[in-house]
Amino acid sequence: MSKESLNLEEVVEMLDGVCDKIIASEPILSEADRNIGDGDHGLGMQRGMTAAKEKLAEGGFPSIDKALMAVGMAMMSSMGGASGAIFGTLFSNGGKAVAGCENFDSKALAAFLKAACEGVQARGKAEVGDKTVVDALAPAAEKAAETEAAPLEEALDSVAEAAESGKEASKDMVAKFGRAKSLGDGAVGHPDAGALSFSLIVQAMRDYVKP
Amino acid sequence: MSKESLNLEEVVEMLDGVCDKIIASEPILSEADRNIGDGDHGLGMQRGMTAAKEKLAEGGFPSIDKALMAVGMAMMSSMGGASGAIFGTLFSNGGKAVAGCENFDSKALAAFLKAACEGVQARGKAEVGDKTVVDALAPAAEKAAETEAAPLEEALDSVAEAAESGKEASKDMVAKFGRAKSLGDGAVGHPDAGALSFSLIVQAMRDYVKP
Amino acid sequence: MNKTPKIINDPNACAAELLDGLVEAYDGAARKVGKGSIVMNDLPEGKVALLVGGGSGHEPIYHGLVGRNMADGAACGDIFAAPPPDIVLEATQAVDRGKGVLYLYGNYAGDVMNFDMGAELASDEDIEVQTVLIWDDVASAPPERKEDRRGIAGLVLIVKIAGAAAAAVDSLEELVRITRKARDNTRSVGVAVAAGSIPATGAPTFELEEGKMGVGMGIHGEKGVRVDTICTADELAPQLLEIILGDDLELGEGDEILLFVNSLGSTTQMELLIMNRALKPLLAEKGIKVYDTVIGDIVTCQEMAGLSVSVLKLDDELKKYWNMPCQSVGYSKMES
Amino acid sequence: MNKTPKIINDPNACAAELLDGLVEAYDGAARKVGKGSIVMNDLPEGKVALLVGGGSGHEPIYHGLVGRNMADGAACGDIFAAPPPDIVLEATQAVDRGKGVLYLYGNYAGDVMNFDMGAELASDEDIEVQTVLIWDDVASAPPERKEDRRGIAGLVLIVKIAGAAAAAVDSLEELVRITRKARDNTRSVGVAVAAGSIPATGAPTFELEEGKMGVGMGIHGEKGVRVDTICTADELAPQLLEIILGDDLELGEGDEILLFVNSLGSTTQMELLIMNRALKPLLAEKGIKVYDTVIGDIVTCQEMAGLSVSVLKLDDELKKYWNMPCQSVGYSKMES
Ligand SMILES: Nc1ncnc2c1ncn2[C@@H]1O[C@H](COP(=O)(O)OP(=O)(O)O)[C@@H](O)[C@H]1O
Ligand SMILES: Nc1ncnc2c1ncn2[C@@H]1O[C@H](COP(=O)(O)OP(=O)(O)O)[C@@H](O)[C@H]1O
Ligand SMILES: [Mg+2]
Ligand SMILES: [Mg+2]
Ligand SMILES: [Mg+2]
Ligand SMILES: [Mg+2]
Repeated sequence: MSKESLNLEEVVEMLDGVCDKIIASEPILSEADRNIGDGDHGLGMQRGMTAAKEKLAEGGFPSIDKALMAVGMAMMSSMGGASGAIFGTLFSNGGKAVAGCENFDSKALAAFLKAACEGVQARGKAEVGDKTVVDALAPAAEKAAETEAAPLEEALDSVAEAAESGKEASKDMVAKFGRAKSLGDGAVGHPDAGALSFSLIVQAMRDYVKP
Repeated sequence: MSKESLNLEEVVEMLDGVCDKIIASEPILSEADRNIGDGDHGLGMQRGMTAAKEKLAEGGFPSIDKALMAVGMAMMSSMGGASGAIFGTLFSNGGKAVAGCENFDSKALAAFLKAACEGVQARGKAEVGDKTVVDALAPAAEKAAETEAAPLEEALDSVAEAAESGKEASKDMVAKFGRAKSLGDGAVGHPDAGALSFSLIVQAMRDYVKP
Repeated sequence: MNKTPKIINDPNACAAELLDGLVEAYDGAARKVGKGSIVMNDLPEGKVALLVGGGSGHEPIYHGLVGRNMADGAACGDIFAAPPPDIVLEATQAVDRGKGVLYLYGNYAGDVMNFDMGAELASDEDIEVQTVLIWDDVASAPPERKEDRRGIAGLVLIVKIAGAAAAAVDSLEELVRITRKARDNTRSVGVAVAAGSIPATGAPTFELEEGKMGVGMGIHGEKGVRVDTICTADELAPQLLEIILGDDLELGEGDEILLFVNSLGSTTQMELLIMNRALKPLLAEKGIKVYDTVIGDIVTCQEMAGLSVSVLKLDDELKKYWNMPCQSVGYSKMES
Repeated sequence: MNKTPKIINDPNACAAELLDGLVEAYDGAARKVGKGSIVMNDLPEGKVALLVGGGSGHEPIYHGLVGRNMADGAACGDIFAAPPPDIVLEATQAVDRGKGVLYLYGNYAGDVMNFDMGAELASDEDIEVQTVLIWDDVASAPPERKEDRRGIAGLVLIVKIAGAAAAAVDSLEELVRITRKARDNTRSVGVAVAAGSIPATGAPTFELEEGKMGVGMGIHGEKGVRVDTICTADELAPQLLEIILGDDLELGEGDEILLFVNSLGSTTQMELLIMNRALKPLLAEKGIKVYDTVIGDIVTCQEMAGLSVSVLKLDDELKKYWNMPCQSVGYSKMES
C-alpha cells in the first residue's frame, strides 16, 4: 500500500483496521487498567470500537471529516466512562479539524492530532505528565506538526514512535486524573491505559499505510 | 479405677471427662454433620459440654440425678438446635430416672439410658432406623437392660460397643429427621452425627470406669 | 476454594455480638431481652404478639424482621442453631401483651423441638401460644408432605403480612388465620452455586462441585431436586418457575402475586435483577400479574452464592396487609 | 482465588439486562427511557427533578435509588462505566417537569465529563441543570481538596434526603441548597478485604494480598490510607471512626447523625452488625447521638468483600427530609 495520502474510502478502511486492532487488544488494555484503575478500559474500548466499526460499515460518509467524527460519536455514545468522553472527543474534535480535506495526508494528520489533543485537554483538563492519554497524544501531535511535509508513511512512523514513547514515559508518572489518581505512587511503573490505547491506534494507522 | 459403682463425686468426675472428650471431638463431630447436615454439630456439642463442665465445676449437687440433670439443663439452654433439645432431653430425662440412687451402678445405668431413650423419642419422634441419635441410644439402652446385673465396668463395655455398632449401622440409613432428611440417599454412607456424639459419650463413661 | 475473609471478633461469639449490633441498629426502638432475644419497645397493651426466630448467621432474618408493623420480637439461636427453649420463653414473656403470642418460624427439626418446649414453658406461665410453621420450599418434599418441607425465603413475605396483621387484628385466632393463609399461599425454590462458611471454623457449610448448581438445594445445602451444570439466568428461570407452578398452589390467568427474588449471600443484586428480567415475561405469559416485586438478600447463609424465587398469591385481605408500611432492619416499606 | 460463580446470560449484556430487570422490579411505577435510563412514571408537572446515575455493576446504586420520594430518574452506564452524554440527555429530558434538574452523582472523572456533556446538551434544549457532586470518601484526598474526593456509600443518605426534598421544595435552587448541605455534612470511609470481579471477564477488579485489608480503599480498589493485616471488628472500628472524625466536619457532644454501615458485596450482614456494635459505644463516648442507623449492602462492587462506614450530621431541616417515607428497590423507609 504505502501511500502519500488516503482518499475517503481508504480512510474508512484504515479506521476499520484501527477498530479491529483495538477490539483484539481488549485483554492487554483491561490488564493495563487493572494495574492502575478498575480494569475495564479494554472492555470500554472494545465496545466503542465495535460500535464505530458498525458505523463505518454503514458507510455513506460525504467526506473524511465526517467518517472520523462518526467514529468519535459512536465511541462517545456507546462507551461511557472516562474513556468514552476522552476518545469520543479525540475523534470528534480531530475529525472536525479536517473538514474540507479531500485527502488524508500528513498535513491532515497534523491538523487531526492537534485538534484532537486540544479537545481532549479542554474536556479532561489533563496536562502532559498527569498520566493520561495526553501523555501519548500530545507528543504525537507535536511530532505530526514537525513532519507535516513528509510523506504520510514517514509521518505516521514518527508519530507512532512518539506516541509509543509517550506511553512508555507515562509509566513513571503519578496519576492526577481518573481512578488511577487515587493510587498515588501505587500506579508508578505501569503505563496509563488510555495512553496505551492511543499508541495502538496510531500504530494501526501506520500499519495500514505501511503494512 | 475399675469400679462396681460410682458415688456422686465420681459421677461428677466421670461427666467432666465426658465433657472433655466431646469438647475435644468438635472437629470430627462437625465434619460428620457437614457430610449430612449443616456442619455445626461439633460446635453445638462443644458449646453444650463447655456449659455443662462449668455447671459441674460449680458443684453442690445433692444427688447423682441432679448432677445428670444439670448437664442436661446446661446443654439444653446453651446449645439450641436439634441437638440441644435432643441431648438436653437425654441427660435431663435420664437423670430424673435415677432419682434416689445413692450409687451409679449397672442398674442405674440401665434406668438412665431407658428414660433417656424414651425422652428423646418422645421429643423427636424418631424410631430406630431413622438415622438419628436414637440408632445408637436405643441399642445401648437395650444392652444396658440386659447387663443390669453385670459389674458396671462390664456393662459399660457392652453398652459402648452397642452404641458404636448402632452408630455404624446408621451409615446405611436414609435420614427421616433433621437437616439430613432432605439429603435422601445422599446421606447414605455417612454415620449420623448425633449417634457419633452419643457413642463418644458412653465411650468416655467407659474410659472413666476402666481407664 | 478460598473463603471470603471476615471482619469479626471472637469467631465463637458472632451470634451474641451480632445480636448486640442488631439491637443497636434499632436506635432505641428495640431492646435485648434475656440471653438471646430482641423485642420491640413500646408494644401496646392488648396487642396480639408475633414472635419469630431461628438460628443466627442468616442475617437479616429472622431477628432483623423485628420492627414496626413487623415481628414484635425474635428468639435468636447461635450460628445455624435454633434458639434454646429458655430463650424462646424469655422472648415470649417479653412480647406478650395479654392477647397471646404467635410463633412463626421455619420448619426445621431443631426449631420445632425448641419452640415447642418454649411453648410448653410459656403455657406454664399462662401465656397462650399458637404456632404457624413456614414450609415454602417446594423442592424439599412433595405437596402431600408439606410438614416435611423446609422454610426458606418466602418467610419474608409471610412475616411482613403477619406483622401488619398483628398490628391490626384483635385476636390471636384471627392472626393465626391470616398468617396460615399467607403461608399456604407461598411457594419458593432456590438454587445454590457455592457454599457459605461457618464463622467459627471457616469450613464450608456444604460441598458442591465447582461449576455445578444445586437446583432446589436448601440454604444449608440440604438436598434439592437435582445437581446440574450452572446455566444461564434465562435457562434457569423457567426451571425454577416450573418447580413452583408445578406445585399444588393454583396460579393462573388473573391471579396476583408478590414476587421475591432473594440472594443467598454473595450473589449480586445484578444477578437478581437479571433473573427478575427472565421471570417476568414467563409469568405474564401465564396471565399471572405481579403486584409487587421484592429484590434483595434477606434470607442468606453467610457468603453462600445462589438465589431463590418466592411467590405469594394475594387476595384482597393479604393485599391490604401487604400495603401497610413497615420498618425493620431487614425489610422496610413505604405505604402502597 | 476462585471467583463466585455468577448466574447471568451474555457476560457482555449484564448492564442492559439488569436495567430491564430493574424496570420490571418497579411493577409499572417506572419505565425505561432511551438507551439506558430508568425514570419514574407520573412525575407531576412543576416538580423539581432529581437525576442520579453512574456506572452499573454496583447495584442497587445508583439506578435502584429511583423511587417515590427518591430520585426521579437515573442515567445508567455500562458495567463500571459512567453513562454516555446522550443517555444523560435522554434521562434529563424525561425527568424534567419545567422546574429544572439536579444532577447528583459520585465524583469520578468519567462521570463528571459525561454528565457535564449531558448538561451542555440539555441546556441546548433549554433545560436548566445544576450539579452536586458527591465526595464523601475522606480517605481519598485531604479536606482542602474535596473536589478530588471520590463518592462512596454516603451517597445513599444524600440521595434519600435529596429525593425527599425534591418532592417538597419548589425551586431547583432550594433543592441544590439542601442537597449541598447534606453532601457537605457527609463523611465515609471504607475497608476492602477482597476484590469483586468484572462480569464480562471474571477478572478481579484489583489485587489485594490475601489476609490484607485496604483501609480507605475505594470501591474499585482505588488507593486508601494504608494496607494492613486484617484485624478484628473491634480493632477496626476506632480506626475507621478516627479517619472520619479527624476530618473537617465538626462532630461532638450533642450532635445527631445518621450512621450507615454498608457491605461492599459479599461481606455478610452479620459482620455489619458486629461492626455496628463496635462503633456505637465509640460514638456515645464522644456524645454523638445516632438518630438512625442504616445497615445494608447498597453500595457494592459485585462480590467485593469489605465494608464502609458513613455518617451524616443532621440538623432540623435534614432530619425533616430524612423522616419522610420513601420507596425504591435499593432503599425504602416507613415514615419516622
Ligand atoms: N481527565 C482525563 N483526561 C484525559 N484522559 C483521561 C482523563 N481521565 C481518564 N482519562 C483516560 O481514561 C483512561 C481510563 O479509561 P476507562 O478505564 O475506560 O474509564 P474509567 O476510568 O471510567 O473506568 C485512563 O487510562 C486515561 O488515559
Ligand atoms: N427428631 C430427632 N430425633 C432424634 N435426634 C435428632 C432429631 N433431629 C435431629 N437429631 C439429631 O441431631 C443431630 C444434629 O444436631 P445438630 O447438627 O447439632 O443440630 P442442627 O440439625 O440443628 O444443626 C442429628 O445428627 C441427629 O442425631
Ligand atoms: Mg477503567
Ligand atoms: Mg447441624
Ligand atoms: Mg444447625
Ligand atoms: Mg470504569
